[in-house]
Amino acid sequence: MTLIIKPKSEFEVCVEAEITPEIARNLEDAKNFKVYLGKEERRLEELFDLEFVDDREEKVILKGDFSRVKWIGREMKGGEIIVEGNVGMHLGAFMEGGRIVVKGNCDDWVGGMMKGGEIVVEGDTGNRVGCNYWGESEGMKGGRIVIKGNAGNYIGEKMVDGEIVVEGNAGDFVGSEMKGGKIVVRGKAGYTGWDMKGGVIEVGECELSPSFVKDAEGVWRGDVNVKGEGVVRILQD
Amino acid sequence: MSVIYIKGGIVVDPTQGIDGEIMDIFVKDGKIVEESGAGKADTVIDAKGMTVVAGGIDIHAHIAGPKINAGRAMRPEDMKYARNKSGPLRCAMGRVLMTCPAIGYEYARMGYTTAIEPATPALYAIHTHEELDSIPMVDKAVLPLFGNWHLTFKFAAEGDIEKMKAFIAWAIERSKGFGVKVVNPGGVEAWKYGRNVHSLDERIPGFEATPAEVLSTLIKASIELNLPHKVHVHCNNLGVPGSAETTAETIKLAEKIGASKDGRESLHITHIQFNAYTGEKWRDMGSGAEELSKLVNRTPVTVDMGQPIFGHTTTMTADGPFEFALHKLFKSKWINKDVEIETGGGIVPITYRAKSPVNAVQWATGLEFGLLVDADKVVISTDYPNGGPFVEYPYIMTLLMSRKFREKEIEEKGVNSYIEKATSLPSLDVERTFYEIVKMTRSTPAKILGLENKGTLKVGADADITIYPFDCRNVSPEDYEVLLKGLRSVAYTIKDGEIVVKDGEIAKEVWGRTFWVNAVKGATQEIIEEDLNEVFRYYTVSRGNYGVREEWIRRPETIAIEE
Amino acid sequence: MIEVVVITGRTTDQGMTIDEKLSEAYMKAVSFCEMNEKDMEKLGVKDGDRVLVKSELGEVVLYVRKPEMDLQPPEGLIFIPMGPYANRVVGALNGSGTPQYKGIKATVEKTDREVVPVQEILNF
Amino acid sequence: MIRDIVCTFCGNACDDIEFEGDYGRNLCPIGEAKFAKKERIKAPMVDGKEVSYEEAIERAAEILKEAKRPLLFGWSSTVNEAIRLGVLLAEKVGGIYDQCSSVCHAPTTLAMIEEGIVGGTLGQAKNRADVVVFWGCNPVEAHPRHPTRYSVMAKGFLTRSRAERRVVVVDVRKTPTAYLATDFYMVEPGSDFMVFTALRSIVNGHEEAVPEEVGGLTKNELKSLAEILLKARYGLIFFGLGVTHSRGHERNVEAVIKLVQDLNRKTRFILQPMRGHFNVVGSGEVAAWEAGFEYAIDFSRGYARFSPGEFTAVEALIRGDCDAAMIVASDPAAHFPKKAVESLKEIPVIQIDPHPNLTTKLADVVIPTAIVGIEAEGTIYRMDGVPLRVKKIRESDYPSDVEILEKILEKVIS
Repeated sequence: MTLIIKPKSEFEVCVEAEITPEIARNLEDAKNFKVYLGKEERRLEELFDLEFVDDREEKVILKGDFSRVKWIGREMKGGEIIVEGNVGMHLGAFMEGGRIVVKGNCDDWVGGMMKGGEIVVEGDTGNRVGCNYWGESEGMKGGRIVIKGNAGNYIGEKMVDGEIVVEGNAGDFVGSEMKGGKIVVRGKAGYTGWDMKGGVIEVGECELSPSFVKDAEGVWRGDVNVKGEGVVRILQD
Repeated sequence: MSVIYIKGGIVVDPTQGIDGEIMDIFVKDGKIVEESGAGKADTVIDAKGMTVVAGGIDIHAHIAGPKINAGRAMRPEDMKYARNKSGPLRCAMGRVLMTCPAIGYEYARMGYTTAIEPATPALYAIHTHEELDSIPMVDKAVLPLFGNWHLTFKFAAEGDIEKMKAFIAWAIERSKGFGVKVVNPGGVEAWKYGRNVHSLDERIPGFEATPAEVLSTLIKASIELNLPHKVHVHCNNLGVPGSAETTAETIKLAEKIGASKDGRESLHITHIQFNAYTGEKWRDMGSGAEELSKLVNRTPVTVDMGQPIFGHTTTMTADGPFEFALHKLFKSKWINKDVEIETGGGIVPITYRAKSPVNAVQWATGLEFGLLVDADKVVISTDYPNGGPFVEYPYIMTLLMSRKFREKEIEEKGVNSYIEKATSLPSLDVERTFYEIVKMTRSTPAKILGLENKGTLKVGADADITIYPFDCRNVSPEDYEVLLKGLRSVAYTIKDGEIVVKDGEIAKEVWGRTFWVNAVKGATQEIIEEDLNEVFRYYTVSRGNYGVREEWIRRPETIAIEE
Repeated sequence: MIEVVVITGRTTDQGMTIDEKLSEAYMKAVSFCEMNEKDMEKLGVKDGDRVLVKSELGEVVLYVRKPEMDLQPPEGLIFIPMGPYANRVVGALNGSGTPQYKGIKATVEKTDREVVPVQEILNF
Repeated sequence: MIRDIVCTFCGNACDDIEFEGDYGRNLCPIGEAKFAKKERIKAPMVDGKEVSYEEAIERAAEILKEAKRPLLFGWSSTVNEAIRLGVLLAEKVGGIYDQCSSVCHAPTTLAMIEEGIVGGTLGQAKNRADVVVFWGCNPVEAHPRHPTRYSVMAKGFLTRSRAERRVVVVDVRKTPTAYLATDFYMVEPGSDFMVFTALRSIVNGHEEAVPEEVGGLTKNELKSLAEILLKARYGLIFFGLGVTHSRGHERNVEAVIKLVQDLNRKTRFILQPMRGHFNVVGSGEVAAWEAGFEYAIDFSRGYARFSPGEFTAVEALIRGDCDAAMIVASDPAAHFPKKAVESLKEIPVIQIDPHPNLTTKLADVVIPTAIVGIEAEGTIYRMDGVPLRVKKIRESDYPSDVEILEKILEKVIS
């Protein structure tokens, strides 16, 4: 089934709603799904209007302003979420499978520590896309994140595997301490590649950490300070 | 305060030689009393089929102070686990490292009622006491660090026992401490020069003293001062192949000096497992536990195990150079702190892996000590958090009580078979009795600490009591699962005469006492006046601001040593 | 108008008046910017004149202060003492949880507008 | 005469202040101003009207209980005993605990989460360090007695005088601190990350990875600076807000921590952040032992969650994540970016502070208290974490922060 969710009104504080396509399976469960308005525990239908379309999909469509709704698609394992506007922090965190499409912009932490699946953002994202959470030693482990607009700082830090593509520009610390996987920034990036142990970064132009050495093929390899085997390809070189 | 009758329980109390007798225990005003003096019961606990023992005592757990707190701040990935949500009780956080409320609650839920923070720089004692004051449920005490203090080196070099006595008394009074802790004597000072000391007879950089002289002087001074707990040492060369030899030499220093005046041991070797490796390199590293256990059993020395638990944890010790070595080895995050002219310390996360030959030997070595040292001389510990979480004590108890459980763990966890070559554990058929386990968690630590009202169910003792939900006479090493479950799920914990845990859950939040030893009358303080004034020229705090006043502590209890 | 980078920081005067934030002394301590004399020449301002500083985050009118010869910021850098005036134009969010109070791109131009009294600085 | 008074301005927490009546000895100019008598908030206020303490406390408790996620912010200028109550209060009302670090040295905490930190007490500056680096900090104005007491002129047992210390200053402009320097390096704003990393490459023997110019320094200048660091017997880098407030934030700090880790493979080196307020360290430490984290802690789900950039006050306000605020011993209206202040103006604000400030102007409930370290005692932590007791040296009719917070907590729990 497809579940269409719309906020009933403006929220006093941000809402935490770990909505996944699974909740579209059953209307009653969806209505009673627990969400949090600050310290108050609420049922989904208290804060949102729900509309069911009986089809063969396992799909959630978010309409209206979700920019202050956090944790959409957390640990999602399959199905699809379409966000028609903007969406709040931690979209698709720890995601394992399925697909999220955002027509608008995202706040920070898109696909934090993602393991699988796909996130496509047609607008811009905030910081820490596919990044590790505080103190964790590994970031994104699989899946794919495509950002058609620009991304903020700390993209794909400590990435182990998977792919992040930014069609626009990215901020500082692209792929810091990356171990594997691939990050592509088609436009400009800030500080890039620091303490990279493995993996590949392709970037239009960037401020490369002064710890990389250019090889005969014109590819930057490093980070020398961690005896890293990372590769940074600067497309405009 | 109320009166509690504990009726018909199976009592085990090694201090009275009671091993599984059905008895009633009476509690009044926080103490264990005679039936005749108890009066009318406010609460009657029907302990039929349950085992009644004294509250557990952790002799060595880094539960408070700047080290564990820096560890918490460094490891949000460890602290994010919620053990208890906020409600009538506090929210309690942490997986291995824990917040103060979590530490108190978990001890109580395990039937433990006393815990000793074993290493604080006296300079940071105010902080350590603040944290101890935030740990509910248990009684506690703190051991200030002496092994790398410039004044310690000076008095050791001069062999001046009188000054050392005065200094010890001054420092534990100032820090509201309980005894003398020594960590890698001389080595932490050497680390401030980027080095370490590697033997007991090496000169400490910048001083005339050797680690052996530091230890001997401190042991002698502690004996003469009649401290309830004598020197508590983390030996030199910790954590490296060959450390067993250094530990043996350290034990022999105490052997030479002899026992305390009251006949108790004069030296406590802490987390001995970490200091008990033979071999020259990691590749030929083995366990020195068999030899060291024999040595411990015939010398005036006690030990605690320092048992590692497979999994993640965080190491933290005043042994700065050791933590630097760990950082280099694992390329992991590393906190170091060089503390004025008195000590230092470091923190490094670690994972003990059953499949690693080194970690497997460490695991086996800890258990060897737990099996081979007299139960009157060895205490169960993980050196929390260095070996792992203290909440695993029931697991360690079960390992010590059941060979079958040890074999199952070796098999299921895939403990590296190198232990067959490098340790005696696989061939040991020793199985500790419940009575011995009660010693190793109650009466032995109480004796080592000199806490006469702890670890016992004698009339007059503190009413700190654990009631296990099983009959200890009926548990067989064969049924280790039953045993482990029983040890993990305490029926009641009674602290100072109040029921604080019921059926494994916290029933009431209470605040324990902080014991500290006042030994200033045991030494002439004036003889170190000049030395103190001289040394404070090189401190960055005034002498007048150094130390803790009793009124800043929530529930202080002084143990005064008479002249 | 010139393009500059704004940095902020503590000063002795700011520290001395920090518990008297509604006083004139505090206002005096935090409502100015220091700049290189070459930049002052470019703008045609002298010590005590007023400038309008504009960044992506907002704008503020400040007094110009010429520091001791030797302690001039380099050309293209202006210093504003930390406080409510500086915070009209600095404090970008970069995802670290701590605002960027230093190294903010801005423009500076001479102005006749008054410096807002500290009592009114929150009226925005 | 009262001796051994601890000054309650900066992170130096100088503890050798002596008072003879109102006259204090050993104070720096800022310390003198700190202890001088000045305007106070006269009485508790609710909505601009003077009320009794009971009424103000009642209203404060009401606001906190009604809010869906109140922000409890400040803490760096009060004592640990009050901070502990603040953390408990945040827990009990399901709010956010955040403290001044989030607008100053929090990047240092974040860098420590990644790498740990190689540190020591200020005694290492006094006694051992023969190379002292001030990077992006200006102690002459921000921590005035730091150079004389600890780091430049202090007489230690190994390093006995100024002549035995090589003092290096690195900054984006020449500050008064640069006058103390043996060597001064001027770098471009926001280039700290690149410069630290370039130095690290050189220290590790990878000069070839370093371009001819980084952050305004030539490769030769970078090599000479690396040489100074490597030649230290015991080196010490003090770093300030120049590092944490600039582009790169916590990664700047992380880069210098990694540099120092690598330097320790060659010699001894430590780092020390120049923490600002006299107890900003305590406001992190207390929270860590009570809740597990130093700042940016949300309790709305009944347990503690740590999320800088989300539960830090500035972001939480701007995102509209809080519907009330309690500010203790701090002035966010003066020190937060404009957008965050705008949000603060929209929600009920409770202020607990001795002095009127900009936050007073937008607060709905104002509760004046005794000045910590002058009229009220308690525990504070110096910039290196060394605990000290601040004292009560003057009588006052104002209740202490602790007394007020205890009452609010009582009301909230009941």
